[in-house]
Amino acid sequence: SADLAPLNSDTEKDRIDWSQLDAKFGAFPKLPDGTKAGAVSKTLTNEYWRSLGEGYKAFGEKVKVPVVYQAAQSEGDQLGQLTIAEGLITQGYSVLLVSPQTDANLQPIMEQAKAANVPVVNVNDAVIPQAEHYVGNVQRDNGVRVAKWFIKNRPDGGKVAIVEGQAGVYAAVQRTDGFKSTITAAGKFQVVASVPGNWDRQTSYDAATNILQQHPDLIGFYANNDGMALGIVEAVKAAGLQDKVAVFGTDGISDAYASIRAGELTGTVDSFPVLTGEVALESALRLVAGQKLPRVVATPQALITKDNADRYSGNGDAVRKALLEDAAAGN
Amino acid sequence: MSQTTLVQPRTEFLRGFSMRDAGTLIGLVVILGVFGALVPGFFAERNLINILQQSSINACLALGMTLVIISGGIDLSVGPTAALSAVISASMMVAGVPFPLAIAAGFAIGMLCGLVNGILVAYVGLQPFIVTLGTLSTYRALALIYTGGNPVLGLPPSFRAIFNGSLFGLPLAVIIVAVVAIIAWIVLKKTPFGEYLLAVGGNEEAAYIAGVPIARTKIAAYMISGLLAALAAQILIGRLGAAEPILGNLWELDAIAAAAIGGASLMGGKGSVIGTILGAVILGAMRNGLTLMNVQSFYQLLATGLIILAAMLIDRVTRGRG
Amino acid sequence: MSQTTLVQPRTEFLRGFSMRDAGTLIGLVVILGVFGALVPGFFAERNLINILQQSSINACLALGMTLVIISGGIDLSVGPTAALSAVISASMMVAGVPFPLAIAAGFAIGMLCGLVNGILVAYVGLQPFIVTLGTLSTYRALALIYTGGNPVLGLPPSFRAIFNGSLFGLPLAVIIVAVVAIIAWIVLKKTPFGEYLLAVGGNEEAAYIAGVPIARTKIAAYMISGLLAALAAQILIGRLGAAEPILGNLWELDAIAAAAIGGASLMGGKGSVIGTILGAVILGAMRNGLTLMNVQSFYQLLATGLIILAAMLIDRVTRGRG
Amino acid sequence: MSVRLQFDGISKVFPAVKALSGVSFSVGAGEIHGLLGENGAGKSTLLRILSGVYRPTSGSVLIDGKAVTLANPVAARAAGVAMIHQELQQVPRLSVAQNMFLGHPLTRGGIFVARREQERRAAEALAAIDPSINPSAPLGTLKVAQRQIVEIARALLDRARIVAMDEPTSSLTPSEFERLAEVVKGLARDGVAVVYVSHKLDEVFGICQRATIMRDGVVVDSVDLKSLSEKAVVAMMVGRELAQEQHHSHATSEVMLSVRGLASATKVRDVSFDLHRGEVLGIAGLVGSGRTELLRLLAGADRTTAGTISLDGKAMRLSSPRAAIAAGIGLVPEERKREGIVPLRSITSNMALASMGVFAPRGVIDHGRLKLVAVQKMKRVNLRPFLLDRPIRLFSGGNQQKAIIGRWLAAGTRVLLFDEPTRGIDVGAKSEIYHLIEELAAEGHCVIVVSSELPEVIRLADRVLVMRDGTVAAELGKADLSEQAIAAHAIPQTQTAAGNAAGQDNR
Ligand SMILES: Nc1ncnc2c1ncn2[C@@H]1O[C@H](COP(=O)(O)OP(=O)(O)OP(=O)(O)O)[C@@H](O)[C@H]1O
Ligand SMILES: Nc1ncnc2c1ncn2[C@@H]1O[C@H](COP(=O)(O)OP(=O)(O)OP(=O)(O)O)[C@@H](O)[C@H]1O
Ligand SMILES: [Mg+2]
Ligand SMILES: [Mg+2]
Repeated sequence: SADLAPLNSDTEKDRIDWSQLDAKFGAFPKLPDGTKAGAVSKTLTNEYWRSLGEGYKAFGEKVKVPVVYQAAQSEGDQLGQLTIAEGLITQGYSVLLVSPQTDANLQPIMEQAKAANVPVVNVNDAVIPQAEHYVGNVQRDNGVRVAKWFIKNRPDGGKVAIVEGQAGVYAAVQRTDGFKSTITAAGKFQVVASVPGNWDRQTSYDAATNILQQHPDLIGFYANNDGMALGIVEAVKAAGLQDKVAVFGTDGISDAYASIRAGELTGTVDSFPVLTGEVALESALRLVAGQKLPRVVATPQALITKDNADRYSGNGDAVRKALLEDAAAGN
Repeated sequence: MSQTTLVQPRTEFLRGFSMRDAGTLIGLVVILGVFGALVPGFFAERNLINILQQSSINACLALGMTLVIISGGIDLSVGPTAALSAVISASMMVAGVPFPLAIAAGFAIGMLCGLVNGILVAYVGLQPFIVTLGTLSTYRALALIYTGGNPVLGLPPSFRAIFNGSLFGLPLAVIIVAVVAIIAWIVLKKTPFGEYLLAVGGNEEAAYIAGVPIARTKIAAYMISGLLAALAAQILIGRLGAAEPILGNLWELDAIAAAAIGGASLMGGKGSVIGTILGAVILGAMRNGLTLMNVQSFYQLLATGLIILAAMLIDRVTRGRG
Repeated sequence: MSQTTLVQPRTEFLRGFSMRDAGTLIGLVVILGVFGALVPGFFAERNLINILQQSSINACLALGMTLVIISGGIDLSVGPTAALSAVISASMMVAGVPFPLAIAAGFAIGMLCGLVNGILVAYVGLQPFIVTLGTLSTYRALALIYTGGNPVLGLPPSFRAIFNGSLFGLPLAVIIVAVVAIIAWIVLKKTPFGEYLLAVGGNEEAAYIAGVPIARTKIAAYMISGLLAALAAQILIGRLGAAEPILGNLWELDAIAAAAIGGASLMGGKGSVIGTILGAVILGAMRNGLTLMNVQSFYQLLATGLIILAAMLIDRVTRGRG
Repeated sequence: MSVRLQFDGISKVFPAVKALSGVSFSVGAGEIHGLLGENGAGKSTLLRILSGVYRPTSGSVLIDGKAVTLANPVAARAAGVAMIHQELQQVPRLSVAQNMFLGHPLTRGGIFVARREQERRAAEALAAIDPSINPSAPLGTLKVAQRQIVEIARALLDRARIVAMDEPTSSLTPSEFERLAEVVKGLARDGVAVVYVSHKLDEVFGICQRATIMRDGVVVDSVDLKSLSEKAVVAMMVGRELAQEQHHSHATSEVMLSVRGLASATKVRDVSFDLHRGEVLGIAGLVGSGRTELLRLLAGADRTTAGTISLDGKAMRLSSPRAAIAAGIGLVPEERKREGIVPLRSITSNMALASMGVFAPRGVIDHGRLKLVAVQKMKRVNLRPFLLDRPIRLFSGGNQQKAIIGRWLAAGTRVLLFDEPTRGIDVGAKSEIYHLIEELAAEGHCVIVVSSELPEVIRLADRVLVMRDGTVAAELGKADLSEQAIAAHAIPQTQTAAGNAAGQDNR
């Protein structure tokens, strides 16, 4: 596998949509006895990662596979996460699901896991270049979907601004780029500001206040995650511009849904972390059972606004059904 | 004697504004000048108020930090203290507790966090840096465990109105912090406690021999720092409408930077309320200006570092050696 | 005469291992004991080697930090220094520069970063905390700008082999850091520079009158810290096979914690190489043990905070006042 | 005369050192009681117990016949004890008045510090000794002597029943001592018990009626000073007779150090002199006349603004102490604690600091050789206790001074600059240091001694420069040397009140 090209999860050709798993690889296979799965993610301080863990647990319970789910103590704790992952390998798990802090910090795991003959599945956001298996959504597409909303719903164009995540983080770079390139390509729109919000509500609030003060005619914000978007919503409200400025986030955490229903946040791009967790564990266990999956399993995402919020909330099965319909409709 | 009394207030005022503060002021003026030249609308009243508002939280923390630094300590745990206080008082409000009571509880939590820091420093005799590094993790973990990692939403509008209101065109948060600053200035300059702080940080052995209550003085400094962190937390959750357990990440660095730019010495015994406020405004103006200039994030980080160094250098040069 | 010379080495060795270090050692033993009792397989040879390997990077940084702290300073910029050095040396390797040359360039970058810190502290006379807070942002920004925020991938396997190899069953990284520790111990205990560090941190004025080259000593301490940050970076990118501009986030806190647990005083003039190594291993063992126990991350954070405090307390109690 | 203060079997054990064992003696109300002993005899330790800084290992303190528990300084003050500490215990950034009222400030309404009232009361207390000190000036801007006067005035404020004075005059001039003596006698007339520690025996004989003599932590005897000679007291202190001191000159005609037109930015102006091989040059002058600053210029510690310095006929630029040391010039500084010692390091390390390069010819310190040299040099200066690995901060001031002198012996320094070399140093050690200085001169070193104690200057110097206002006012050869002659040149002619010579230099 040394000849494997560095992975770009957004563009990799060897991919399958999650909705096709059953169709292409049949029903969920029988697993060897004593199969257990270990998972490590970025941090539990963000709801997204906790939901991912719920997905792991839900699917684990469904197929009776014990799952251990750990996370680093804070976002950016690169070596701490490596320590956790190494611990999981020594403890003899059948498969490892990792959501690395950065593209490189879990690199040593790949070799250790290979030596221990444990498959590793890279689950969402940061991408390990040598990863043989990746489950997640297309990061760039988050930004693209929001841009398309603007193009469709604000035909006159106008000024928009981006509040970015931590400088240099893959997801932040891709989401920003997707939004920026799509919306500029449409003409009419001007990205008047693209400033760091560091995944932080307070920083984003202050940045949005400053941007609004300079560009009172702004028509919209795109934030790289929901926490930042919710901070921006407050800044927009404080400036009394809630009817003029559309605010979008990313991730689809529950607070974002609540805010959308309350008519404050305009929308978010939900990447369905619970479902992603289920799909990731399913894919991982299929690997344990010896199936040869494509390198990338793409998970769903959808732009949520007040109009469709109900369709994508509700219990897991309902969402799954809705998304399968979407997949069938080619969304 | 009566003559002295008449003349006193003026000299007192001048004494309050020292040479060192003048250095910080020059730093601020230079930075404002540069941004004013580069950013159209930087000096708009609206924007200046923005700068003050955005500096207010850091200024509030930095005032407490200044007192702790003067006492010869440091408080790295202000962010998590604020977070713990915020989530507890927010969840009380959401549970229907009248908000004055919930705010009081938040303040109590802040002071309790400070008390723990203070006891470990003053009675157990551990190093302040490492004590508050330990409680930095501990308080953060408590906030996360208490909320399960989720933000507390749905704060009552009446509560939010307090911290979002304006008076005479100034945001209430700014006015609150200004009042805190005046109190801190009076405490430091006019009360025995202020003298004790300077003495404990300046020469602990001499202070002990003179009968200064060392432990109580240090503990009080940490408790004030905790209280002001809790106040900063209330201002923030009032503004954002949500209390997150991860609120206040890296606040300690901004607060220390403001205090240091304002002339506080991390060796203790030295620090100025006016300087600290100017330091916080320097940092706030910088963030504001960089955003308005739409500087790309890597270059913003670069500018942040360079401006901190520049502020210290300007001060150094205007003040000369010493 | 000959007798004195013969007796010297043994007493010297014992002198190297002080009472204070014994306190840290007891802290380590207690923590190992607790985890050993709670976690099956904690004492497995494989796991003990893991602990050493996982501690090695922090130990490397903490050694440099110890020297800086002894000199009365602090270096918050170690993480970004490591990142800058890593991305530049990695991109040289990827561009085909022979890796010894690229490593040397990385070391040079690390020392250059330290030199800048040192000059600002020693010649310009700014406070170490605030200088390195400024360069913390500056160096990080430079690393991000240099790479455009992207990781540098595709390091040559020959390079990676050095840092990933083993000798006598011990990972080479561990051996390298052990060698560095021995050198640091010798430098601190046996060379004029070590005495100068202790004197400058202990009483700068007296050291000046006694002819100690104050500025050069301080600058050297920061340069060594930068060099060791660069070495830590090489070890890490060797392990990871990639150099990221955001590498080394929060390294400074772990390094300071290790040095402080090991007995370094942030007031300067005091610190121990052996203590620092023990401090780094305490932190490493703690991370490892908590992971093996599958402690949820919020509770891991709680344990991290409490164990730092506990390590300091154990040391305090075993050592008594002073 | 009723017994006001009684020490009853006081012992104090520090880790590894027994500082006091079974010390008992008493002091009457209205008595000025001398406490004498060599460096390290335990005087300060005893007084620190009296003032609540240390707790005794055993034994008790009785005040007016009642045993008191002096758990901390506050308790001691409440029990009526005021103390002047040997090491100045002050906060440089606070004002003089704030320092004097530290720990028990006067307040308005119990909330605000009554600054002006404090300053008024401070000025009153200072007036008796040095009215020129401004109570609102930051203490850090004062000179050592003034700081010591502030320390004394602080103790007077307390209106205590017992005043303990631990070397209150170590930085003061004789005229300042005279005024202090009046104040102390006034206290005694009011019934205060005074314990007076000093190494200046003339002072002790001047104001004390009785004295207790200590050696190695035990009381040798309590004696009536009226009936004893100084020589006998000294013999009791050091346990042997000290030989009568005689001046010996070893000066040659060979010029070693030559200074022309030296000036600094602040004080020193147009200083010129020659220093000969084997010569001991004394520098006398009032406090603030620029002596310390001149030595700092010669030691490379401060920048010169004009003038030349040449050593052995070669012009030199003394850009730093390091350069001066390399040229063979070393300074024993005035403020030992601030400029002399590295407190946490051992005697050996402190000694070797200036000559580390010599002990590390190949980059690594040869600890064997270092130890041999340390043993040799510290034997020569007679360090007590002879514990070379012990942190220097645990030694008495006199022994710290010996280690600093040893530093220059080890560095092979040729020109030694002593600034108040025997400040706070006992008679025995003092005579040892005098002998040392003479031996150094005999070996061909040259020595400059700055001292405010005129007998010391006269005893040591082959020649004396009298400084006034930053410049050399007179040069006195051995023949012209007398206390009167020095004083006549030191005091500015235009000035009437000599006391104002120490005039406040408030920047
Ligand atoms: N804190 C301490 N720890 C250990 N030993 C101490 C401490 N303080 C004093 N000593 C020792 O106690 C002894 C008595 O010291 P002390 O300072 O009382 O002497 P002294 O008579 O005041 O001397 P001097 O005339 O030099 O002031 C000395 O041997 C000193 O080294
Ligand atoms: N208030 C002050 N502000 C600034 N510098 C001062 C002040 N007082 C003293 N100094 C500096 O310290 C030096 C004091 O020592 P100086 O050489 O004048 O006196 P001296 O004759 O050695 O007397 P002393 O016995 O006090 O040392 C002064 O030359 C001056 O440069
Ligand atoms: Mg004494
Ligand atoms: Mg002097």
